[in-house]
Amino acid sequence: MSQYVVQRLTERFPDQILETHAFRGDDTVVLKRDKLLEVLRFLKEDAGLNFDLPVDLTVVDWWRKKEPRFEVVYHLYSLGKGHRIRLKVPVDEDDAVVPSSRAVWAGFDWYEREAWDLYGIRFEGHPNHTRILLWEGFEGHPLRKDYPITKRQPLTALLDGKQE
Amino acid sequence: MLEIVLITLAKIVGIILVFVMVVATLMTWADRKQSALIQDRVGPNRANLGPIRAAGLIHILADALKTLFKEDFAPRAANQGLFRIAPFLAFVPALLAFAVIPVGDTWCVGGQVSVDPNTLVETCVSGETRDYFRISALNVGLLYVFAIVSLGVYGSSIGGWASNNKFSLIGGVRVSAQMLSYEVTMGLTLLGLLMVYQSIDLNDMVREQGELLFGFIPKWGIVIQPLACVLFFTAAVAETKRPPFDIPEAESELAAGYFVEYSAMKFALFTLSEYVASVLVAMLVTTLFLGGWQIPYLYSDGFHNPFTGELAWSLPYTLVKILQVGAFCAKAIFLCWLQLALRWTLPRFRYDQLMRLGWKVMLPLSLANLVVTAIVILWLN
Amino acid sequence: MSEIFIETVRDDGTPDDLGSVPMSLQMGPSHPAMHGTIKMRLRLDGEIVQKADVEVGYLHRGFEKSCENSTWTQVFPYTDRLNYVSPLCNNVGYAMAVEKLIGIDVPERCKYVRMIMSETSRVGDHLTCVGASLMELGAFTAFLYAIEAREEIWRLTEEVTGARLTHTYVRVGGLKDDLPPDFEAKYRKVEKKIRSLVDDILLLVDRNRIFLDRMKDTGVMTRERAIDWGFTGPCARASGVAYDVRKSHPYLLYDRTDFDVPVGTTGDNYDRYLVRMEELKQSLRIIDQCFKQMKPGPVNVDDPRIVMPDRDEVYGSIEGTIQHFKIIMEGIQVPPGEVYSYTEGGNGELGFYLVSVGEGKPYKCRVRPPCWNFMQAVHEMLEGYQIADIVPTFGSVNMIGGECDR
Amino acid sequence: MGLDTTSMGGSFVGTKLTEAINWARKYSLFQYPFVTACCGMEFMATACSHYDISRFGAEIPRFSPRQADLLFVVGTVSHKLAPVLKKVYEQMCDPKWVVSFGACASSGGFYDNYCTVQGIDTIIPVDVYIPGCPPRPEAVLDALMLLQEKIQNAQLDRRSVG
Repeated sequence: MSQYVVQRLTERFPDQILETHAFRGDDTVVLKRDKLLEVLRFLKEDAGLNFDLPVDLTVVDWWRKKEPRFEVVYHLYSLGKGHRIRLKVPVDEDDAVVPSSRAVWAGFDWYEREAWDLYGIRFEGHPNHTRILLWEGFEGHPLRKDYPITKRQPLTALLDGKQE
Repeated sequence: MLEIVLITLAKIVGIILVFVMVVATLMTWADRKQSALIQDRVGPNRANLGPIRAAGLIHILADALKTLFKEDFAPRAANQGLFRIAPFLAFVPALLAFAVIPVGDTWCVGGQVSVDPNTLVETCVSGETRDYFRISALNVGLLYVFAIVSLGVYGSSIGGWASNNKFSLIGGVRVSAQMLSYEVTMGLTLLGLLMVYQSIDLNDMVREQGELLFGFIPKWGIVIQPLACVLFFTAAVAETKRPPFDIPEAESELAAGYFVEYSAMKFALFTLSEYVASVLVAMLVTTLFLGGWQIPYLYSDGFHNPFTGELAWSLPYTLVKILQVGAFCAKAIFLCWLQLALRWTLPRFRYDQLMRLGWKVMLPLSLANLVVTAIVILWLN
Repeated sequence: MSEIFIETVRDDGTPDDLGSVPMSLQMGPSHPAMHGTIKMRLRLDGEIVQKADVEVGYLHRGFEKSCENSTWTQVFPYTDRLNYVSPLCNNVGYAMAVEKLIGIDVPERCKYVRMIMSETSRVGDHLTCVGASLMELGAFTAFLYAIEAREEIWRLTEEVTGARLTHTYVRVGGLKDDLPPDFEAKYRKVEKKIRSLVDDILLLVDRNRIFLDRMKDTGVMTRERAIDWGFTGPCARASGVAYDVRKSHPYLLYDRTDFDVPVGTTGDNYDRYLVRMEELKQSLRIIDQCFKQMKPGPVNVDDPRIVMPDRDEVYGSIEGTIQHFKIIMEGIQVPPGEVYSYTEGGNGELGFYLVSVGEGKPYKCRVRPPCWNFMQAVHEMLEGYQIADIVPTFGSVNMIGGECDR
Repeated sequence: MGLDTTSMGGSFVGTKLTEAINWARKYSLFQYPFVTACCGMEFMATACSHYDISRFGAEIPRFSPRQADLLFVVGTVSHKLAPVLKKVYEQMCDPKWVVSFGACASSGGFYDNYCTVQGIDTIIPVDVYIPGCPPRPEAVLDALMLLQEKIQNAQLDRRSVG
């Protein structure tokens, strides 16, 4: 992680950054959603930052702990510069939409589908916005904290443990 | 008349049932044991009849019995008639081809055998020449073999199509392409042999191979047509659809290929027909290239010294014939083993590689072989 | 690629003048080459794959949800079953993430042992991958040799960890146990066996034309595309991305060992095979150096809030009992915060993103699975090639269901 | 085959035939490996040189369910995969047996959450369960022998003779 990245980002998009902090050496930038794509593109294309490797995209659900409820978390890495950054975008439960970064990094394609599948965050502009780990017809988003762990939705009729 | 019928029946039983089927079933066992040997394993050995385990041989019996009593299933969407007939179309031609293969030489009944001192070829002076060791003494034997073997493609491709399954359809298409491509090479490699031996009677071809080249090298097909031998063997193995040429059933891509929907005995017929085809390949290559029933320097009166041509070790006529049949079996079994060893050593071809090998490598080579043979024969004459 | 086939179907799938239409074929999930957990919808033009649509999720086992309901220590068994071919790498990766979150450093010997165990695990991983892809190519014998070598590794790790496959050997702040006293001698024997078996495999395939033709120029992934798709690990290195977490961001004590990072040029199946075979040897090299540098010492941090007390202490002293009880029942108390910790797993950068709210359980335990990136890009490596090429391509990216679907 | 074994009930021939068929079946188990997860690694190990399941005549994998006798369900089965498993089972030809390999297949293992099936016996009938996560190869071989015993002692009915 690199302080330089945070500095550069604050210089370039001062109004987009809600907060920056570092914990155990991980630099985090909390961003507004409005110009997210622009920021991401800048991160990838700027010669000094050059975040070419999409590492991870996930969501944290702060149900009844924090408002807004969701945080979309991006981890990026630059192969050339060797630095990392974590971006967080808070979104509200009622308006759980984030612009899709699929066009910036192809590698976030399935990560976004997974985030939709498991957390119910919509990614606007994603070319194939469908469930990926679970099946079409599954109700709810299981990694939300309010989804009970054992609530099952079987696809086949169960035998109730009875043998033929 | 009755006698002829009985003798023919006895030959069918002897050659097909005793030799071919036994070797083919033994091959299923050898396949498992051989792979085990290569792969540091033990292989099947638990099935037993009382205390007899016979190194896993009993497993064949278990397999056969189980398959007989397995549910015989035909998918509803399949073309019922063709689906049922396909396994037989695959199996029967493979068996028919054995009719003309000479397992041993003709037998002189009730007469004197005289041996020509120069060529050492035996002739039956009085009495009758009988073909005890081949089912049919067809004088166009080689053509017959090709006619029958090329029918084998129907069983597999019809089976692949009639199952109404996409995997089996791909398998069926691959079968047709593969078998047709390699038949061309097979045919062309043999033309050279025909030119050399001037005969398409298989027994005549074997007899020719008993002659000596430069006085001491047996004139086996492999000696005078080495390239043709390699090409023919490769093409013939490809015809059997056994690994590494098993793209029609390519387990990792097509699950079971063209017989994916077949169960029980129909499935067993398909697999068995492959093993039978392997035996056929072994017997054909033995007949055409490895001197058939010939044992070097052994003629109907015994072993001859190759340099002087004198009789070195006299043997009784019957014993010679038995030795010759034994030699044939040994050669054939060796080739069966060779095919198994190939199977466990090489990875599978890809479809286009197989086609490339067939059309771009083997076909030109076999043509070249043909031309060179023709020139050499012309030059020698 | 094929030179024989002529395109007979237009790109949009309508028939051309010959009236042929593409065939759609569903491969998997229960298909020999699909590892039981992948479904592919293919559009075929004869033997050529025009379009491949990959569907995953058949082995989704709710890793994250389960972890959120377990204590920090109870997560270890779940991590074993992520990439179940190299479980110790996952163990180490997760332990390091929690340690980073707590802010502790483990003793030196522990680091060496972790390195040794991860590298043996990696050897097993690569052997399995190479072996399995060889089997799928039809070279069954080479596969069995690879598995035989892996079996030796498993027996060795079993002596250390008590389990053949799902070890759960690493703990937060240390290890379950130190290595057994005669470990090095046993390892030497195993190493010898592995080397000879690897030579046997090479003998079977290295100069085999069928193998080379099937592996070369199939499943090509260029450097640019690989980076864009987020490739890491052997697959990325085969495409020419010289990124190895062990080298670029040395963790544990990898900076004290000397090893090479093999890099491919074309990114085809053969490069992936070569990279794995070379990494296997490099791993053995690392283990060698670890044995040389290792000194006796403690393997656990000296912190009773994190490390479980000895058996004797648990049954013999009241402090021990309480300490044991607290760790078991409440879990290790981890300060609130979030970290992303990354290690080199069998398949690439294995990242753990942990969020703690100061409880004994993780609030969020996210794993960044390297396979996920391969699987989303694998259609690019299949389209335009043949059906038969699916097999080696799919084998060489080494998709592990447990890791991909979690 | 249409063998009417009910009519020959306890007769000597009937009993001997039953015995013979069962004997054949137990030594010729073509398996369909329904491999999904971690247990697959141990399944491989069982099939390979050190443990060598082929000794029992059960080494031949048939990836076509029509040709298989024994369904090895190896690893976790999720609800998404359950219909596939059921279909494969239904496609198999009689007689058929199912071995549930490992804790996950037998009971869901320690994955007790929204997406995992709590044991495949909620979907298809199971003959032998193998405990372990994953089971050691020795346990697998033991299970195979148990299954062989079960097959040997089975009664034939019209359905299982095919």
